[in-house]
Amino acid sequence: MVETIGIWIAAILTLGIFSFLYKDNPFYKFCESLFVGVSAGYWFATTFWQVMMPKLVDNLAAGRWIYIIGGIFGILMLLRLFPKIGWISRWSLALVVGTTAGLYFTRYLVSNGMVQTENTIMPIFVTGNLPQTIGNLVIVVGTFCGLVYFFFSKEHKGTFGGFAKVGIWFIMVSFGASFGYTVMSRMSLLLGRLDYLFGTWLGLIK
Amino acid sequence: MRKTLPFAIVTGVGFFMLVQYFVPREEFEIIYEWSLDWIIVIGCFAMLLGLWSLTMASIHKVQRKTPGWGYSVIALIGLIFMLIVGLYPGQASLVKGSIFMLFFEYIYIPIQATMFSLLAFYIASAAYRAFRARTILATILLVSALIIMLRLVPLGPLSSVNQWLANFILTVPNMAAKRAFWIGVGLGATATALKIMLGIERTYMGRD
Amino acid sequence: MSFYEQMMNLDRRWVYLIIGIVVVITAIVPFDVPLYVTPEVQSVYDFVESLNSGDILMIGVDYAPEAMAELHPMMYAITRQAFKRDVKLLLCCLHQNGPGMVEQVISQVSKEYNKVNGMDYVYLGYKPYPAITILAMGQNFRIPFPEDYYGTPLDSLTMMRSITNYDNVRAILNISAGSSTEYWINYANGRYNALLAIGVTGVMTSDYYPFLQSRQIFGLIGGMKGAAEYEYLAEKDGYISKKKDQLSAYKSMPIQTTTHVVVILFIVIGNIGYFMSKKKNS
Amino acid sequence: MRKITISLLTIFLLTLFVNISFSQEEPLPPSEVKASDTPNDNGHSITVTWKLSPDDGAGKKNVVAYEILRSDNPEGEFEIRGVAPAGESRFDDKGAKEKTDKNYLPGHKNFYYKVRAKADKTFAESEVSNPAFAYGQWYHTGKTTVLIGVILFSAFALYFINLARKGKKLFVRPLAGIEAVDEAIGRATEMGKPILYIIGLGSADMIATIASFTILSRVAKKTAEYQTPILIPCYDSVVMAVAQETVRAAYLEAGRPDSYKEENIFFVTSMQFAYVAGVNGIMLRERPATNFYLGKFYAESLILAETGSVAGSIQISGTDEIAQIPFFIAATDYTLIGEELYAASAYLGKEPVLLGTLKAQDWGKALVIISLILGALAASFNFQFFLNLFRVQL
Repeated sequence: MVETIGIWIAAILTLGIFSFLYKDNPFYKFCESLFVGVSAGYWFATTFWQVMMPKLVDNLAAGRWIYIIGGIFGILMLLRLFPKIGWISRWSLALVVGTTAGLYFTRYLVSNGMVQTENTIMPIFVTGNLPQTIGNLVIVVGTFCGLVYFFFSKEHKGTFGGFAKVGIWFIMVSFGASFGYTVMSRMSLLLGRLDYLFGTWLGLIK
Repeated sequence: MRKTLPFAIVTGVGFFMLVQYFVPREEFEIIYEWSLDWIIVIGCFAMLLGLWSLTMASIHKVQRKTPGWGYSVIALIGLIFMLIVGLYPGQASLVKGSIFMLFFEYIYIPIQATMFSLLAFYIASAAYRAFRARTILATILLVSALIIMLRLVPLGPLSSVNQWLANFILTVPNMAAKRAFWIGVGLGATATALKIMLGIERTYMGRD
Repeated sequence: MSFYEQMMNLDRRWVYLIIGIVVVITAIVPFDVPLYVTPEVQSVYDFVESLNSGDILMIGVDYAPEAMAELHPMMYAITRQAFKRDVKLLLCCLHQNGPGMVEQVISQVSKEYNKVNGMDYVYLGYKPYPAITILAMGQNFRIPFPEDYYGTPLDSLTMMRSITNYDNVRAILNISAGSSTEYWINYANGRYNALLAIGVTGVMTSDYYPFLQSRQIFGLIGGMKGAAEYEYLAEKDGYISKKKDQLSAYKSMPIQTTTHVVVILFIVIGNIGYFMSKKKNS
Repeated sequence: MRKITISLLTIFLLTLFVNISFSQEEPLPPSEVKASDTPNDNGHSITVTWKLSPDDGAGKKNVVAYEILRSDNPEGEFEIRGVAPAGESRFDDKGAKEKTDKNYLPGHKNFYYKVRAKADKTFAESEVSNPAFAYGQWYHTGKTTVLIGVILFSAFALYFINLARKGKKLFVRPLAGIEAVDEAIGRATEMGKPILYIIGLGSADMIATIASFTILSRVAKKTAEYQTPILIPCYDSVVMAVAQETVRAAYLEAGRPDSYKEENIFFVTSMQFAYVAGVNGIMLRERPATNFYLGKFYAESLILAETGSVAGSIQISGTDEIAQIPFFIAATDYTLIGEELYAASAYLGKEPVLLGTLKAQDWGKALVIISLILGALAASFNFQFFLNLFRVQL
């Protein structure tokens, strides 16, 4: 019983969202508002139980008092609601931004800078394997030109500009490939929804 | 207090985090773990700010009777209802079959999945309107996308040619471009982190 | 306004409508699509074929219900193929919303083949922080997972007695919709030299092709098409069957094909309109 | 006589049988078991090494695995700490650092190890190892390459910042997306419509989000000058708080603190597609003249950009999420690609110090290019030493 009602509601809401494709309308607006409200409530309640409780309450209950620091900074954050002392909340923001800036300094340098450089270092000449040699050569040249494209302090003119141009060509090829592949994923999503409407709801297809 | 302290905090914890990367010692590791947890806790408290903002915005709309205020009432009802059935029963609310989870399953999930599936239509429309060979760059993007998409279309004897071409695109130029992109992003992110730690970039944190 | 200009400025709702109609029609009147099996899918399939009874295959399942449409078919086909060949499975999940779903799959498929938990397969469960977890498993599965998903200590599971770390599994398959794949490649393969193949969503596929070239992965199943190729191979060898409705990705290939044709036609028509109207104006 | 023969035969057969069943003798034990602190760690792990049992390897008496045993007393009881497969001669006995953990391994306390070579049913134990204790290190020797990278990069940055402060003009090449910002704000002012600024789905600690704040600050300053309202629907509450601070400061700087309206920077929800639904609504009902999408974006990028284009807005986008850039390119008017997003704040602010770091980034890239070329040559001629320079330990 609950399931049948649930499926009907779900199906009707699905149609409501699809109606947006035609144009904005009261039905869509209803679904949208309901969606925003329900999702915010869901997000708050689940984060409360799954993050707030284990990270703060359980730790404090277990006598790990150091976690009170997180709690204090959290409460400082809430002082934003009082305009007079709202500036105190910046301490909490500073803690968040500072910590992650320090973390990301090395994280990006290593995972994006050094590891990628290491991976790109490959032998150009592979004896007895012409396709591989050509492939590797193109990769090294392409990476080189791609990097040149991202130079900001040098005008893209002359030979340098030529490299930059080839670089952005490579980048565009890659974007095209991403786009081409994504079409498939997105069509799968639509199939899933139609399956729900015609299968689960109406029982027309199995 | 207002101006200096926040930047002292940013620089202080920033450098600590940088240094701890190189120091394997236990003390550093423990403080590192704590700070990550503190940040999560701060985020949890900040949720209240979000909730407050959403609620007040909706109430304002209702009070002022701005056009479409009725929809704000619906959002508010949805929000308050979910909070009650999600918080009042305790953690039991997260168990499958509870009212909270039923709402999640039959209201949230279907709308979510349908919003997501709109992309199938939008991707087609974007392809139609935007994929025009206006410039060399647009042409390259378009041709490369076409070659990849043609993989899904039976082309008879041409299939293997297209497969070869698609494979070449994916493994050679695609790889070179992504490497360059990622290295660029890595350096840009490192520079941004450094600017923040040095207090050069401080626009994100008020000035009064 | 000329015909071409009108064509150029076609209301996008026509585009939506055409896509919708094409999808519905193909769903009602399905047809068979010839499938070209790509070498990167074939090599994953052949690898599982080459395993002997008793060998251990690890599957890292890192996706949530949102990616089910694309990744579930791979997961089902591979587990069925493995169980039918008496290959043992070691599973773990590094996606927050995935663990329950993985449990559903494995308990269903194990029933089909009368496989016993702890003897023929072990499901380690979920851990956050994929990078750390993958690194730790390279040392010993017991560090991140002292117990399995059901709360049994690993040491009391028969299958786990001979298993310490990646050295004891023949290969790892990572079926994923998220960034954890990068860690599997960089750590499980990069640090611990584990043999690795991946199955990812269509969106991610082009990002991971480069790793084939650098031989960091030995196979790649990309999106619905890759899953369909795998199902096609598995069906040919009798691991799954059409009658039992076990070919969900393959079944959707006609729609994928027609929609792709339509999108390609849109691009072509759009460009014809663009060039014709430009010609006229100049 | 016959009886004796039978019994002798029985004994003979029995011994034969026993011999057969025990033909799998104990393997020889591993030798030279040494224990020492595991380097580069937090001080709760001891590394054990040994010389393989002579019976380890193909065709010999089948050592299948080694068990590593530990005790705090050489004569005391040893407990199994782990298993290493045959052929392996090293094991890290890694413990937890929390006292409450079952697997706790105290630092600065002596432990003794034994290694057991296991055959199918039997095993042989080695001698007891030397005592060893675990302690934490102050420097991770495997990360020297990273340290050099950090120092080099910071040095470049500081040098160019200094140069810029001294008044040296630094050139930056034009970026179309950036040049469109002014025009886009101007258009909104002319039309008397608001500007919609979307920071994306990233949390406040992501670099793309932070880059977006810095751009927001410049954009907000201009909107303050032009008196054009700016709407910022947020996905994350911390992001909302930071955005409020940023915009307030920008209005103050522009000398228009009274025009700042906090309610224009508001929270929608923290669930991806619900957020998109909400923002779609705003786009169609408020009809902003200009939409900015700058920050971290995922699958929603195209939904937002298409809806914005239906609403007829000028759209400027930028993200470092590579999979979404194609959609932004297709559906928005200008797109900042990857690193361009991070660079944008320097472009808009034109502050010398920020331009200095841009220059440092370029030098970083130059360094990468040089390494690439040298590395490719080194790899072609098999100079392993050079390749190892880039290897980073974790």
